[in-house]
Amino acid sequence: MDQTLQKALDQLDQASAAVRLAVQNLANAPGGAEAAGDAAHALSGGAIDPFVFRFAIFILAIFVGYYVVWSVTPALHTPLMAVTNAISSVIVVGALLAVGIAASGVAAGFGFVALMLVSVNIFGGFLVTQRMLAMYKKKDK
Amino acid sequence: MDQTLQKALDQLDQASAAVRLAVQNLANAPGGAEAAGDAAHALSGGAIDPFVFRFAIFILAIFVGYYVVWSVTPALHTPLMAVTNAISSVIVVGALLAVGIAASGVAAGFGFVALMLVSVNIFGGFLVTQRMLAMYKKKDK
Amino acid sequence: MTVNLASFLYLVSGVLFIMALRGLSHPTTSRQGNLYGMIGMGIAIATTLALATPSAGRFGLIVLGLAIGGGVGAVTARRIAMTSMPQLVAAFHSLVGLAAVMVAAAAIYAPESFGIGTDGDIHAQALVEMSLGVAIGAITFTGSVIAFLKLDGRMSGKPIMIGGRHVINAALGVALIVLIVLLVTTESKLVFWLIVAASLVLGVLLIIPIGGADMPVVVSMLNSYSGWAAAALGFTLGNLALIITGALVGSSGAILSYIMCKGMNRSFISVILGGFGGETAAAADDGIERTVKQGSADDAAYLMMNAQKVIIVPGYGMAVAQAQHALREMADKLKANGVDVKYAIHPVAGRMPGHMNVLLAEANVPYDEVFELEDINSEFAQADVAYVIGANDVTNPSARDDKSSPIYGMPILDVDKARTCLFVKRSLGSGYAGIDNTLFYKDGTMMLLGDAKKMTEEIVKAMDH
Amino acid sequence: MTVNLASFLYLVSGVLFIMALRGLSHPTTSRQGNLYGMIGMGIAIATTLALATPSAGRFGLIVLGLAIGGGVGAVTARRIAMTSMPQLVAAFHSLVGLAAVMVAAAAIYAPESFGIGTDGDIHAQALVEMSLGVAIGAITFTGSVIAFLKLDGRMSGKPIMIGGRHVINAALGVALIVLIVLLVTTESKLVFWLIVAASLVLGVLLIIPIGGADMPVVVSMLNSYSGWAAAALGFTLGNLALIITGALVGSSGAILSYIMCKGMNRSFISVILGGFGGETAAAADDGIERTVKQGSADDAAYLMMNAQKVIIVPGYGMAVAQAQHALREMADKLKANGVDVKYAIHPVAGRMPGHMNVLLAEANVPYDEVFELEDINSEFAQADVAYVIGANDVTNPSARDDKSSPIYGMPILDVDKARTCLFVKRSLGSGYAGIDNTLFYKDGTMMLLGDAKKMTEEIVKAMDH
Ligand SMILES: NC(=O)c1ccc[n+]([C@@H]2O[C@H](COP(=O)([O-])OP(=O)(O)OC[C@H]3O[C@@H](n4cnc5c(N)ncnc54)[C@H](OP(=O)(O)O)[C@@H]3O)[C@@H](O)[C@H]2O)c1
Ligand SMILES: NC(=O)c1ccc[n+]([C@@H]2O[C@H](COP(=O)([O-])OP(=O)(O)OC[C@H]3O[C@@H](n4cnc5c(N)ncnc54)[C@H](OP(=O)(O)O)[C@@H]3O)[C@@H](O)[C@H]2O)c1
Repeated sequence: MDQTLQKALDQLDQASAAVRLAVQNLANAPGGAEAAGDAAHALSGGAIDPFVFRFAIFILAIFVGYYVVWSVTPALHTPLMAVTNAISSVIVVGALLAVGIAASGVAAGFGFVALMLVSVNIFGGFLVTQRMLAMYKKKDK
Repeated sequence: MDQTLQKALDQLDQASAAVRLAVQNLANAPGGAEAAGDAAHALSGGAIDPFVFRFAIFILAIFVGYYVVWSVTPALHTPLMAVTNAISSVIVVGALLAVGIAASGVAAGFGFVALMLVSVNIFGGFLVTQRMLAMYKKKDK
Repeated sequence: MTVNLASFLYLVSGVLFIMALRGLSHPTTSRQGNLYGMIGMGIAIATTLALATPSAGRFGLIVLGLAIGGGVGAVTARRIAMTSMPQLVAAFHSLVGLAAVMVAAAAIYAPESFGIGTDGDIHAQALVEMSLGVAIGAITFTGSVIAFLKLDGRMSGKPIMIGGRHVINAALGVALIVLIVLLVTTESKLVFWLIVAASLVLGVLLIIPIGGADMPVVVSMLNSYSGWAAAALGFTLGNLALIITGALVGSSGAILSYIMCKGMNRSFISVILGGFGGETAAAADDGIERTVKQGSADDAAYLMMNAQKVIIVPGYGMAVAQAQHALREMADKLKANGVDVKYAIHPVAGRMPGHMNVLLAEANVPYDEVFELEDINSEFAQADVAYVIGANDVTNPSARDDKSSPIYGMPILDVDKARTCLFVKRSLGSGYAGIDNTLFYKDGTMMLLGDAKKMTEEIVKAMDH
Repeated sequence: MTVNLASFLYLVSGVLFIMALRGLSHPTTSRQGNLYGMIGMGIAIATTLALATPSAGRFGLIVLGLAIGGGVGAVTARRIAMTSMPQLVAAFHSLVGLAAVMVAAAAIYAPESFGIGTDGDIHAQALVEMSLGVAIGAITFTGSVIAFLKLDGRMSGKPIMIGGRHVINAALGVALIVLIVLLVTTESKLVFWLIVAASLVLGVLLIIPIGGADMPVVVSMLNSYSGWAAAALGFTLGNLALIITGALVGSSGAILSYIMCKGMNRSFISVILGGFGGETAAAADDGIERTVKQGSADDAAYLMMNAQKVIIVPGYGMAVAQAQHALREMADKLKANGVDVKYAIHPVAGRMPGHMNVLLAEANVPYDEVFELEDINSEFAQADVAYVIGANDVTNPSARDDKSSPIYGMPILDVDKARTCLFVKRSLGSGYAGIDNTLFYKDGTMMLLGDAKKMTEEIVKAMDH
């Protein structure tokens, strides 16, 4: 009986290990498991790699960028350069993350440098654009 | 001992049920579990609901649509109506799915009707556009 | 095929659809654009088949469906007269609307196959998206059917005004919202069909009070709706091609509606509220004696053959009379005689945007002789003859000069600036807007009363003498 | 904050950035556009903080970093002269490039915090995206530093041609690819820094052979690069705001580069290959006797005060001399005297796109008196005087008439069509392209040799007599 019990407990261990593995697989690689499986469920997108979505967003944003920039009036091309520079400092989200929660001190340090650099851009870029744009006036008299 | 074994087996049952539940939760509601958890991992997007991505794609596509349609020359507004009609029949993917793999016969029937209707559009729309566009000619003599 | 590859291919087909519309920015690239559209559709279909891997029987069914529908579509596309484009587009929209309803029904009857849950346990989000899609689809369906009937003349163009229709519509709208909430909580198929029914009725009620002549705006608006319906179902099916295309089509229809309303100087709301353009008013009888100078085909031929510059202004009457081929012949004669001939197109000439352009193109008029309002309006002052054929409202000077006119503010073609203005129409009656045209009574105007095609043919004959 | 809400907010900030650029389509909406940009940035920052919930200490560090950087940025923005915009933009780009490198370094040193795997087990895809981001970022950094030094005159504008540089660049490119593959397989931090080092060197080598005058194209190209770097890191971090913004900035830079190259009628490749515009050629000495009519400030004042229409054509020399305020005063005097005054701006006048517009705006010239080439070029024929101030290449008729000229095909302002053409510059030397301007020797031309600001001030004084 003891042996039976022992065997049962062993199996329990094995089983739970297997289940844990399965859970991990499921959590880490959603999509991998179903790939060969239910195409219909797949169609609903539950299993699609987020990269595909990001790529779609990237491609569409390029189209938007193309059109929106062509519609900028040539008289404002200099402010355009300044403002695109300012908005490209949205890389600040990476810097904030590094400073805010990076486990490693080195990483936080890099983040801090990035944060300082990019803050120059954020404030400098938008303010200098504002200064420029404030100068464009219509004939009023 | 028998009781102990029984108890162990019962627990095994319970445990596996719990694990199964956990697996299901994980599979069905990715994101829910982590919400309060590791924000950093979340930032990497592994846990983001695909709806958010789709919504982003939708919004960007509206911007693209806005610009791309405004850039259509007024002389081609009638073909534009025909071609947008033709491409809106991409709803055919839903019809194909219904006919192709719907478990229920009723659903497959609905799908078949949809497929027929939308095929009229696909062929009719693109061909009539082609017919129209073939007529637009430059001065050659 | 993995789902990731499939999603990527759906994105490719979405991008190809964007390229298709992009191609329409110029006639030379437009044919290639249409080709992109076809390729995109082919990729979407092939991808779905590769993903779903249907059984042989089901595959046969698919081929059958595609063949029947495709055959009907191809034959229709080949046979349809260019002048019937407005009603064809309306008819096609109705198909997309009905197909959207059917796809949603299939999804609710076999939710597992669409990956939106199991029978009796469908995801709430999918249900909301689906019911939006199905409601918009059903409205598109019946709305387009009514628009088709009115445009095709199978139903009177008169606005049909039901008493208290605003109240009924509002009530139906509220009912729809309640039903959608019910559907999400109960998942009852009955509720689903009630949503369909309410939307079908709403579609009819929304469109019947609108006059036949306003149908183009309605068609374009319904085009926009069919896009939003497709996008909603795209969310349910998680399909990128549907989401992107839905947004494209939605924007496109909305922009065209806007362009038409602006070209007519009316608000979209006033169009939708309906009751305009049903009856054709007779020439206003304000007691003032007015004389009209009438001319013959010979007069017209003489005037134009001796002119240096003639600008042709086509309108709805040219479409009705199918006069574009005769017109082209006349222009050829004039050009052979050294006369400078151009065509001027008003943004809302005819009954749909670009209507005149497509007819002129059909008659082989090169598109670089055809000009838009802003590009040619200043040239009328240098023209000897403006040959107005079946156009009326788009030349009416009261839009420019008379603040009390209902079309005041609408941009017009300045044909009155030309030395002589020849007006080809059947009577002194008004056009779509039902407003008398003071130009008929002006000194420089000569009326050529008669059918546009017959009159033009007679002029061509007279030119040979 | 849930990750879904956060992603949604990042999307909102991306859309706000789109609206920011959209606002620039017209001066009246541009200020609002800039505001949208600021709000978008604020949302991105607030969202990240709400998501990351840093400890108090770390939060203090963040505030410190923002304050230091923000302070420097704000002061710079307030102090900088409008004429230094090109170098300011270059300097700012270098910061974004370096920041991208730093963020990537942080990610590789603390991968768990960024959710891209664990130390020693980083997802391969993330590594590829990251190394692309870091390489482009590093190239942007050193490239922009060189561009800044050349534009600011701290380094000679002369192209520095290193023998075999094409071979070296190609070798570095290959090395980069090998290193990226190595990084993915080994995840060694040393390899990461080697990628950084190679890219930094490549950035320098790519830009030093390009002449100072070509720097604007380079700055715009680097702007584009910084966008692609941001987008690449956006993929790693899974951040929608970064992906959308990166694509916007990438397109923007590429389009501006294209516009500049087209305005100069040169190919982008020829700009990048470098070696142009380093030396300023002296007036060509082809043996033909050429006479120049020189005038004084009094002559110019007399001519313009008696003119009906004067068109002012500013160029790079106006920026150098800071003559815009004096110019505006002169125009005021003329207008007070009933003269019709307009400004004509060539697309590549000055040293960056829109350069002249921003300087004229600084001097309070209303933007509706400032016209682009296509809109005003036909008016020179009706103008009595074209007042060309510090412009040269953009008026050179050989671009129009002389097929052998290196700038043949570049669109020019037809100042030679005006009755009299006044040329304000310091010598008969050439402009940026180093080509002699035959206009100086034409009959209708009067040279006003001297500094643009001084000469204009003297003319203003002379007008008072
Ligand atoms: N294009 C669009 O997208 C669109 C959309 C919505 C509304 N609309 C409206 O449609 C109108 C278009 O203006 P329009 O100038 O083209 O047309 P219109 O003002 O409607 O005038 C058409 C004229 O053609 C004449 N006509 C009809 N059949 C004819 C035939 N067989 N032979 C000769 N003449 C014939 C009619 O006069 P007789 O009866 O005397 O012959 C009528 O006055 C505008 O009011 C516009 O707002 C256009
Ligand atoms: N805008 C852009 O985006 C861009 C980008 C890249 C390249 N470029 C190039 O830059 C050139 C721009 O043409 P441009 O006509 O504006 O300029 P330009 O051809 O370079 O001529 C500027 C002239 O200003 C004169 N000048 C310099 N300092 C002066 C002062 N203090 N007072 C009076 N005159 C002064 C110079 O003549 P003196 O030495 O005799 O005084 C010079 O000939 C084009 O060749 C274009 O291709 C422009």
